[in-house]
Amino acid sequence: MSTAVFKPRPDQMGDNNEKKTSYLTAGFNIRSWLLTVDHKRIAILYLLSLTFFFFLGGMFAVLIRLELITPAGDLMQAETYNKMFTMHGVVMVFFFLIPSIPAVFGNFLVPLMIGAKDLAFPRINLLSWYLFMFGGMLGFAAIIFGGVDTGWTFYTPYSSTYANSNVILAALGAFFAGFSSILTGLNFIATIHKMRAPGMTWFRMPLFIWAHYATSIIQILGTPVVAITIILVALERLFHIGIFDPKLGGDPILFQHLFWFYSHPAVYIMILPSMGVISEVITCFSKKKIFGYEFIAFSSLGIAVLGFLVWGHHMYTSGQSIYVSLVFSVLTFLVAIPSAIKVFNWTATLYKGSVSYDAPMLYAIGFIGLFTIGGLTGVFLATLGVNVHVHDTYFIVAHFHYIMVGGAIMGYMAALHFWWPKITGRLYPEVWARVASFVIFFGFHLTFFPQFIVGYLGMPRRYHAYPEEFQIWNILSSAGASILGLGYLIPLIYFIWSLKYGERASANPWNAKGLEWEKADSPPTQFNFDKTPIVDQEVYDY
Amino acid sequence: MSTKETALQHHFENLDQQFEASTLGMWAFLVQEILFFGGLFAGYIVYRNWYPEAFHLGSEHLDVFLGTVNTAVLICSSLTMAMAVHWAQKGDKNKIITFLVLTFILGAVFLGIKAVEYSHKFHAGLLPGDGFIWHGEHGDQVRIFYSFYFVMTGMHALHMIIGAGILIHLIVQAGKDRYDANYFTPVELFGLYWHFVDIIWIFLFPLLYLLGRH
Amino acid sequence: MSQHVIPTRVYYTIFLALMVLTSLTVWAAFQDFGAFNNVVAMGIACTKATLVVLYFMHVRYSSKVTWLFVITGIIFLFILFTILMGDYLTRGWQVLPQSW
Amino acid sequence: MFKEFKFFPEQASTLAGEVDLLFYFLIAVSVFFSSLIFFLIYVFAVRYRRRSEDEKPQQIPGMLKLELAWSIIPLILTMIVFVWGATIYFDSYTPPKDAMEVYVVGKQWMWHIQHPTGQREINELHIPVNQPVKLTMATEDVIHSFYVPAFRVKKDVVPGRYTTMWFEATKTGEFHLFCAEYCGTKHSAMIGKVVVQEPAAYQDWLSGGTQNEPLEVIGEKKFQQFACQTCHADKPNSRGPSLVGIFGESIKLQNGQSVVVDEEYIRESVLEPNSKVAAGYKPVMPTFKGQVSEVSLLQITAYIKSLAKGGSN
Ligand code: HEA
Ligand code: HEA
Ligand code: CUA
Ligand SMILES: [Cu+2]
Repeated sequence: MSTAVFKPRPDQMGDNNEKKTSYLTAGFNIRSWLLTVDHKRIAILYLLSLTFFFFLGGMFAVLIRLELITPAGDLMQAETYNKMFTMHGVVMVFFFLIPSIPAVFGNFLVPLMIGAKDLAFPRINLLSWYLFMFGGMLGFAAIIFGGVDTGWTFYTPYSSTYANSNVILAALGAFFAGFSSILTGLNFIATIHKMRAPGMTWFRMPLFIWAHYATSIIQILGTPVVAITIILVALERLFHIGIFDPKLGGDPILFQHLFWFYSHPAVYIMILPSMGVISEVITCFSKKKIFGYEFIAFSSLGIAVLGFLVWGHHMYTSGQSIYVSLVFSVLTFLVAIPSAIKVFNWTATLYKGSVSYDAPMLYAIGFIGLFTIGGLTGVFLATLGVNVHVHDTYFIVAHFHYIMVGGAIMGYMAALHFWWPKITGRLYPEVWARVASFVIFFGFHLTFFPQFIVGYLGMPRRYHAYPEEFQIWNILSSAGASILGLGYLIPLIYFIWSLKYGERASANPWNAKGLEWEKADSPPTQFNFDKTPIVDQEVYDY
Repeated sequence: MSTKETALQHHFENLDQQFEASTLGMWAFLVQEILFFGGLFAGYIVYRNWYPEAFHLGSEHLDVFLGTVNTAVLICSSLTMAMAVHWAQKGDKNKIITFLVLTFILGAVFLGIKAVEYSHKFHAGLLPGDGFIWHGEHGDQVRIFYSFYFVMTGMHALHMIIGAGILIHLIVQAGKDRYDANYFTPVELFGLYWHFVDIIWIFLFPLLYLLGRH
Repeated sequence: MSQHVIPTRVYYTIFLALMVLTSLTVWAAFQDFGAFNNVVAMGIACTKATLVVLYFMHVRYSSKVTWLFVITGIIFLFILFTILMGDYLTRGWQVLPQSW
Repeated sequence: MFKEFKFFPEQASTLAGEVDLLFYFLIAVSVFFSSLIFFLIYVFAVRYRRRSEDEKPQQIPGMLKLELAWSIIPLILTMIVFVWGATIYFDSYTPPKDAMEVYVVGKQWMWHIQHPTGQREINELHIPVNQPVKLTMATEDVIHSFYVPAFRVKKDVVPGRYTTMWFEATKTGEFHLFCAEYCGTKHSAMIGKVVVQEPAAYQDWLSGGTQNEPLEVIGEKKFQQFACQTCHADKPNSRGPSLVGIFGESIKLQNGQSVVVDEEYIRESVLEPNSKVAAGYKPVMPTFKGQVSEVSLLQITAYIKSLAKGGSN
């Protein structure tokens, strides 16, 4: 790579060469946002859309929890309830969590962290946001026109033959969101390979970048399979082509294979970026080099690769061959090891550090705790004998909420708080942020811990009404959910507040290491750096 | 300004970096495509293994002659595309255009033949769906064969149609002198895409047309 | 741009090879090699695909990263095929009750 | 209400204890690792809290031995769990020879259960205690899943084929039966109970029902109703093979391969008659797809099974 000094072309320079324009002030009309190819502005577009989808999904969660306070199905019809959890799952997974960190923070930070002026394909980046929005609109239309009731897993033949809700719309929504995700991954891969600043060797890259690299691999290798599967389901519904229809000789279990071939790796799309965030936050707030850099970096790749070999652990009771179940089980245990490595290394990083408790750090520590619990219960599920009992019960629901809400969203919150000053140039009120993190942490446990118990007791998931003996745990859970919901509202308020009233942030408010802090302004200028940075330091050189 | 300068996008250091990044991006896209078609191939393998007889029966009703001709046409178009890239590397504008146009024509011929085949199948009632007609055994299973036939070749044809659209764009751009020996990235990338589509057909042809012959 | 320019002669050779292989596969389809019918057909198809990838798509002259990408794609495809078929081929082996 | 503050479900089958034991082991492992991690984080966070802004902590890049230790120890533990879990799983898939057979058909949104003696019940399953029971299950529509938490067993019921499961109840009483796979609007109403009785009480129940014709007899009627016997007559030169004594045997097929005649094969032969034709016969049998329900199919199967035990028609 050459070390040429970057000279903006005349037409790209701000009107005033002395006073540098930040990316936020580079243009104010709608067009400068909707047609922007600046990765940072696209990140903001994503941030806004994802926030909307998160609260939409959360609204469905609130309705679910309200219904489940009493054992009888009294608040809504069974059909409505089924639509609630389906749309909750679909919105949260496809329209919030899968894009979440990559599309917002990955977009914003990947170029900044490796010293590039933008992602490799800025226009494709914008296209991916439009695809996402188009998918989101289709999904939203599916909701408006009466909803879907297949569960987020779209199992055939229910989805392909029996359901009479808006399956096709929702499925197409997921399809387009999927393509957006593929394009994001593709962009990251090309960028990370080819656009690192001089001196930014692979092993000087922040772990956030490694995590995104691994995530991109999954996005590229996994998403297309589910995309074609979704098309087949749509065709099955429209024309009865027979591929998933047992009445015509099709095999419904084939759908499950193809679905999980993507959707298991997809859970790592959700968690790996969070793990990348945690590595950044932990090092910064303990002022330490990360413990075992290579191990964390390679464990990301390990998770990405091994993650493709274990999809059948969702199908132990489905009637697949018990011998493949065996293989899937052993491989699932293997994929737990790289996660274990990460958890231990983060813990070790704190040792002899200089640990402070700013809000991002609180979320990061929360992440480690909750991810550990969620992950360890994942190990329960991977165990053949135990899985048979807990499969499709609330034990599963608890497991994945611990990882997705407790893990992935904690990571998302940590990222929001950590990079908020960089993104907006403003500081948020620290006290409120700490309070919110405790409310969320407490509400979270109250919501989801009881679900482990009620799940092992045998309460099946996707139940609109349930036997009375399970009620006590459900009441606790619903109580927790209301605290949790409140907890998410607090940050929404103070973040918006800070945009206008927050203190102005310096370029590096946390004294963190990394190009985005040390070489770029808060908020960064339109082209990130005045001149291409040259990296001569090791990573996390605290 | 020369092509070289206008072609360099602001966020790259130089044309080499831009070219390498674009090619890599294209390869990543093709890997994605492999798995996209891979899902279909996986399903195909499963059912072929389950219902070998029905798949043979279904395959016998495809037209090997047209299939073979189409394979040849597609390979020719791959050659012309490779030549287009070759002349782009050398910066010969007229030859680029000639070979791109040839590629386009061959692609169109392929799609034309495909359309003829489709209409035969359509009139014979072999379009999977409620109107599917099969006089013989294993009707439902043969329907699954035809579902794969139509979805796989349909997805392939869709890729060809998109490719044809891009070809037109490339021809126009080449006409405007946008490509020279220093900058021909779009031609190169499109070449990769076109060859990939060819490879898919290389597999579809024996899997769909030839399996019931002996 | 720095890129290996392949002489047209190579392209014509590959083209010829592809055409020959196409005729071969059509011919082979009408012969009966018993259990090897599929092996022959797929073998020829893979050869053809490899030629296209190596020469028409220049992978033979490309960087290691390109190789890595191509191979990764293929490996993951085979992961999908193998494990999937692993299910279908061993489903019949269910430990069946011998109660009769 | 406090009576309901239960943490663990009742153990009512031979399997339940085994599953719970492994579950406790997993809890122990998890509690150990999570406490370890929480404890360390707590200690480090407190002991090394930032005291001044310009502190310069000592940098530690990593340590190979530690990395190996915390990769290998969990690996070993998980492999133990794997083998343990796999053993239980395989046991739960191998029904004992003397298992009593019951047929289950799921459909939106009820469980239809048939006993070999001909009793039928909806959403209830009566079984005797201390007796292994094997279920052969089919569904008329979508995927369902037969789940009895107190027995720790669950198995999906998949359209287009049979699935089987077995258990042995160790306690009398009534236990929840749930449909665990989402199957549409009334998924949560597709519930019922398993009634485990003392053998004597069970016999009483058996003789109390209204319909007391054994399953094979009903099956025989269906066999005649669909006119199966016109071809499958047990005499030479019939158009179809005789079905007497073939169940459980291996027979030769037209294409030279051979298959064991089991439930699945019978099912396939009725619905897709010409995919596996017995050697020496022509593929002339019409399909009964769409005409015969899963319930009748199981009855016919029971009849054919009974022919294996020396019965004849
Ligand atoms: C972000 C999402 C995410 C992540 C990261 C994971 C991670 C894991 N998951 Fe989870 N999972 C889901 C989301 C996720 N899961 C969802 C959404 C479902 C349900 C889908 C549906 O049906 O709707 C599901 C379902 C699910 C099942 C199927 C259950 C069923 O339906 O029957 C299984 C079974 O094996 C499983 C296992 C695991 C395992 C082993 C991991 C591992 O990767 C976890 C590894 C982490 C650790 C192990 C913790 C840290 C390690 C230590 C502290 C060291 C000590 C470790 C040991 C001793 C092992 N998950
Ligand atoms: C990223 C993924 C994600 C996230 C973040 C969540 C978040 C939550 N989920 Fe969700 N969930 C899934 C993914 C997710 N879930 C999936 C995939 C399923 C399976 C679906 C299926 O079976 O198909 C599922 C299913 C599921 C169920 C099981 C339904 C069933 O099987 O019948 C339940 C039940 O409690 C539940 C609850 C919750 C709760 C309480 C939250 C909370 O964390 C939500 C908190 C957020 C808010 C509450 C919104 C913000 C606040 C307000 C709008 C303010 C107003 C509200 C109040 C003051 C109360 N979820
Ligand atoms: Cu039947 Cu759920
Ligand atoms: Cu999984």
